[in-house]
Amino acid sequence: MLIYEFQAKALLQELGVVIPAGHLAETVDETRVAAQKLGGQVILKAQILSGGRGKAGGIVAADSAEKAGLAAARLLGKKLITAQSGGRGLVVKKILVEEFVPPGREIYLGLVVDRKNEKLAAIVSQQGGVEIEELSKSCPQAIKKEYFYPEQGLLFFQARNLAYFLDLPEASFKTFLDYLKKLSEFFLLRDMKLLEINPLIIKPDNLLVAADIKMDFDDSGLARQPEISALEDWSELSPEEKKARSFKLNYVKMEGQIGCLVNGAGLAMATMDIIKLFGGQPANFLDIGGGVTEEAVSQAFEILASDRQVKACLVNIFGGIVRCDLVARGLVASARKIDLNKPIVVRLQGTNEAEGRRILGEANLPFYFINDFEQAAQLAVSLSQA
Amino acid sequence: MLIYEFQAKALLQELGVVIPAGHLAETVDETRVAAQKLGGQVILKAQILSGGRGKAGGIVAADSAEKAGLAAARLLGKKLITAQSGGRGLVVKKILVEEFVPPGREIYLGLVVDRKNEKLAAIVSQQGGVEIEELSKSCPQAIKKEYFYPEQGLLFFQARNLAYFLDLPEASFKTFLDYLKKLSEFFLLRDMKLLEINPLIIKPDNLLVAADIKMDFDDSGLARQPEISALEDWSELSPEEKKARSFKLNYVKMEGQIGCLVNGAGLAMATMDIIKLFGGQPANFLDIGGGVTEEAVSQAFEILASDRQVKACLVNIFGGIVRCDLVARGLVASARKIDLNKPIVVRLQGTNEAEGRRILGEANLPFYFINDFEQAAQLAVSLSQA
Amino acid sequence: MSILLDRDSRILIQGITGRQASFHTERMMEYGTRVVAGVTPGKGGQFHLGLPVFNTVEEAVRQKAPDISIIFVPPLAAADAVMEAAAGGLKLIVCITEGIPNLDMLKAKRFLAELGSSLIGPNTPGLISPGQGKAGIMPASIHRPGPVGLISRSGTLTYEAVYQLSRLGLGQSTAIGIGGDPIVGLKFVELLEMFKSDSQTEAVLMIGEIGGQAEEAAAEYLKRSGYPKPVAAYVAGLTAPKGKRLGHAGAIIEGNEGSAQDKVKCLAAAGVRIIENPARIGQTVKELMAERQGN
Amino acid sequence: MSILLDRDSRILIQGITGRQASFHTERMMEYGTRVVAGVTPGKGGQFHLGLPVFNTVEEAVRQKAPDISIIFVPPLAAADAVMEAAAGGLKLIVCITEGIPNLDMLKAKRFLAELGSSLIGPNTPGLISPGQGKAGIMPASIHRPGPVGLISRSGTLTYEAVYQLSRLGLGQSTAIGIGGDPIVGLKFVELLEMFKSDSQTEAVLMIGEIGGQAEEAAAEYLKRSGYPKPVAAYVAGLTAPKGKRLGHAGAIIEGNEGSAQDKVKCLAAAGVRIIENPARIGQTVKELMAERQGN
Repeated sequence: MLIYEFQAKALLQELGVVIPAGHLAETVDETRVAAQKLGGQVILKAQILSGGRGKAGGIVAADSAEKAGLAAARLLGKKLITAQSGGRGLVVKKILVEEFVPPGREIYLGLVVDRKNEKLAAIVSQQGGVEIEELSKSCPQAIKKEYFYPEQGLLFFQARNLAYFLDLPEASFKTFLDYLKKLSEFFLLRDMKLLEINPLIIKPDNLLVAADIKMDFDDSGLARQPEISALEDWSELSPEEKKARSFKLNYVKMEGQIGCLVNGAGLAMATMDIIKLFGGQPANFLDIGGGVTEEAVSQAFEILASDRQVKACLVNIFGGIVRCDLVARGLVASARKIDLNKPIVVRLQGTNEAEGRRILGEANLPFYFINDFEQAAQLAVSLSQA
Repeated sequence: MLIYEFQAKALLQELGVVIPAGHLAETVDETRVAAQKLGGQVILKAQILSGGRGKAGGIVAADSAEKAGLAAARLLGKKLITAQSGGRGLVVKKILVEEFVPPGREIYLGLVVDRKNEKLAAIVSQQGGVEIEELSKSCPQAIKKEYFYPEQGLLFFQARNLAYFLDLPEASFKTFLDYLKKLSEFFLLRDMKLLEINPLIIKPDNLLVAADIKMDFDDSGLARQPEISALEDWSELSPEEKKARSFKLNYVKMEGQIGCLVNGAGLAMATMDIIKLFGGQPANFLDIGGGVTEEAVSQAFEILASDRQVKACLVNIFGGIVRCDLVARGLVASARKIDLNKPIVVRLQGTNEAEGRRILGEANLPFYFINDFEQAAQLAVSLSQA
Repeated sequence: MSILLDRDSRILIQGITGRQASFHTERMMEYGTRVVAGVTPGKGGQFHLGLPVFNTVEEAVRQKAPDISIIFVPPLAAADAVMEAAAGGLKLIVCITEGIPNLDMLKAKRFLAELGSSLIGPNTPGLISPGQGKAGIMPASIHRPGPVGLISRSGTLTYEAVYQLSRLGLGQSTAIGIGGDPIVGLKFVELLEMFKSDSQTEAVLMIGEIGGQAEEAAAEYLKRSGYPKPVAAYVAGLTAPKGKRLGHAGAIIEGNEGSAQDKVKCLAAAGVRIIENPARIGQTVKELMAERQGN
Repeated sequence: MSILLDRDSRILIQGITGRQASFHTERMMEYGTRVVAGVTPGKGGQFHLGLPVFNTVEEAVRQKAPDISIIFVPPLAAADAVMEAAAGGLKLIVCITEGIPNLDMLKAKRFLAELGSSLIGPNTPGLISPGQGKAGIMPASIHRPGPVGLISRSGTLTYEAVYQLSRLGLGQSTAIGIGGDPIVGLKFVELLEMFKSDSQTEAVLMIGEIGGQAEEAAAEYLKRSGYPKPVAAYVAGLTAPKGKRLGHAGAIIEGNEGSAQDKVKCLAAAGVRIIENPARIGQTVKELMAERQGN
């Protein structure tokens, strides 16, 4: 789970990491007042749950409270489309108004769960403010990593190795080690997946300021992290996403015309892939999961059917734990509630498939039953292009 | 470093472990008042830094404040000689006055650094109040151990294994797991060597009460444990031990007639052994260590020379880091200060041995120079028996 | 033969008294699998589904000597259960549970490595050696004994693949779900190595998906080892967007790592037959095996 | 030959700029030992005793490729220094420092085990292969090259033993102090195993002391392995009282464990020649070797 920059900065500040002075603003007026308090010269940072804001115009400088207000007026309510936000973009509702930090050396500091090594990695680079993954390809020698065990934590010599690699001024050395220690402990304590300070600015007075921060928490750890769970902002979710979340459906919106309803993540991906293979475009990823209820199936189907981009639906169920008859009942319940004017291709395999088909058949709705995976996909594609 | 029972109980109480109600008393009056507050029926426990108090008469029951006062009068100032206290005994200066805990099931709970497995061990037994080492020989099946890594801590299933082994009543089960968790965390946090609750009493209402507690801390960890270091009671040390401690000398008083001054722990033990081999008795273990100063040698020698049991001294130095001339100078300085009327056998080998002998030779004091280890020991023995 | 599991395997179920565990334990027993005991702390001494229940793995091991443990324990207690199984001496542990925190799994894996225990999962349907035994939650009916070893990161997609294989008369030696989480136990490399020396297995089918580097590692291993048996692979998620988690916690393309395109490229370069159409998994494996026999 | 250390060994000194480290580094170099670099954080780039100083072991390894590191770092930082050496790829680490907390050493040992690095110490004088090199703080002058392998838990008592051996014309192949702490690295068993296959070593002398179970483990190993070379042992502390720490943190008889009497009994039962008189260590080894050659 990603959290907002302003939330992450508040957490860091509690740890004793220096952050730029700043205030959160949700209106033009609040922005102006905040800028005034900060002396006029400020940076406005759109608060959205996605990286790549800068390039998308989400970060704006202003040299007076007046101009800050004008910039806020342009920013608030704007849809930002970043490299990571997906096509639909994210609406700016909050702005972090921060003091202007004069340029200085910028470094990168990251902590991450490293899947490949099955350890944690602390990563630094002398080049801050750039994308670390691109840097790791273009200039691997500019990056240093130290791997450590979660039960042991980052070792002191490892922190020192990183600090020497960065060739820090002596006056910043101890602070950097202190930051690393606190951040790595916080990372472990809070079940994080990723913590990035990028850039960490070395000010001319050698103060280390965390100018931008990204924090991502392990979703599986949230159950024991109530303080972190409480930071989740449901208002960022679309109504469909909210509905999906509340019914424990794995739903990701995409850009195509074919709504997919599948059980199992792998089969759901494969269903998307086969649609693409036959020239169609999936409108979503949707895995109804193993413990799904009739009600949840029904809600899932409503999400698809009410998507105006969707021209046809493909239901692909391989019954195992999930029973085909349960899915069928959910579909029928939903189709009766909404005005179903889209063709639905249904493939049911496995547990109780016959019963499922019987239920759907009796419902007198625009279902196409296809037993073969490939034919089902082909039909869905051609229906979506009709 | 051992701490007193009353100190250990205060630490446990902070952790949330239930201990018997009690007060510390240093006089008869304080004992009486404490007993009064506790309802009259109390246990008086002599506070000395040694186990085996019970057998030595250091634990007394009283059924009224009056009788508690009388018992305290007998106990305070008394020398207790326990199996572990060494011959000279430990003087009772403080009494822990505790409420009487009615008899119930008693269990043993211990945490220890296990040298052999190079892990930590959590140990329990259904038989509390007995010596665990004796039990481990006589009845090993009555004991269960779980080994764990310090960086990982006692695992939950391990705590459960121990709890099931004890066959605890259901109402005590969770409390026991909670105690184990807190105690093992405290053990790790505070650089402990040994933590024993023996017995841990299961009261009829299923409350778990830590009736007696032993805590031993790793001396090497004290430098980072100021709260624990502050618990050390120097008043328990004899004047000689205090002097030795302040000069960083490793000194242990024993019962014989030959004072030993040696550099290095192994050589010091070997020196004691050879004395015994030739029919003598060492009066002490004394390792002056590698970083010793002239002043410290002088103080060390004074400790030996002023011991009235000592009939002869044996100085055995194998110069390596320690220079023989430095030791010689220390000996001479000390011999000039005190009235030296005991024969001193001196063996100097290694770094600057000639210079050392020259210095001692010029001092005109009762030194016998013997180069051979065996002959030196034999002479010391015969001089001590003269 | 088969790998990891055969008709002599003695199965322990941790968390046996739970609803899901009970259901699937019954299915396993119906299939003829030798389930010998269960563990649920606090229910020791009871019987459940006719099986003795113990408070601890230690006790279950002492009394029933199981050699595989299957874990149906809630997410926040599951890593501890995995370690308990390893400490109890179990050499193969199958963790069905989904949603275990990453850090818990990292600790558990280090613990297991030192004890020499192997883990399948977590977040896996488990494994099955058709006709011999089933240690998992997959629908048994679609499986047939046969020559194809199957290693998959997915659940229902594996059932789809098995269904396609069985319909074409191609049975499976052992089919293993390695789990959909970022941190899992045995992965493609270790299992390919086992299939290599399994006489029943004539070809291996890999079902990969986006996220992580397990397919890349497999490709490197296959190349390096001059793998002697034909291998086919389908990798799900060619259409997956970057940075979005698709169902599985492990199915996410992070940064420049883990795209299906990269995985397919690596596998193809290692001589693996790539399956592009997930509806033709069985067909492709059949063709591949026929070609090799033709040589 | 010798074990662990020979004339080609390249030595790194961690904490080189300290007073003790400087003194002993000079002595090692005088002895002809190849000290190649030092590490002191914050002093990287300087030269000390003519040697380059680095901020990190990593950097020292990259530039000077040492294979043994000797650690003279204060107690609370020493375990970290040991782990730094292991992470840097050093396969033998000699930790001179006394007073390292037990828990630090337990963590470091697990870390080293996983990296395959060996540790001598802590709280050790180090080791010497007379005539070849010295990685420690013992007085070199008393040593002679020769056939006796020496393993000791003590410092000055080892010097005494070496002195007695050398005076009788018995040189040493390698003499190793394993350290006086409760938790140390290589112990009798591992080093006996190395001496077993060392052609220069004709007999082994063990110097034990009270505390712990290292001598008991050695006895068991010697018995089990049918050790081919004669072994003599002196165990200090026959007169030691229970529960009192005698100098070394590890020299304490705890409960029923660790008495010199027990150790001597075990060793004797394993065929080890027991030396009762510490003034006759050299003499006894000489007699033992003569007897064996007589056979």
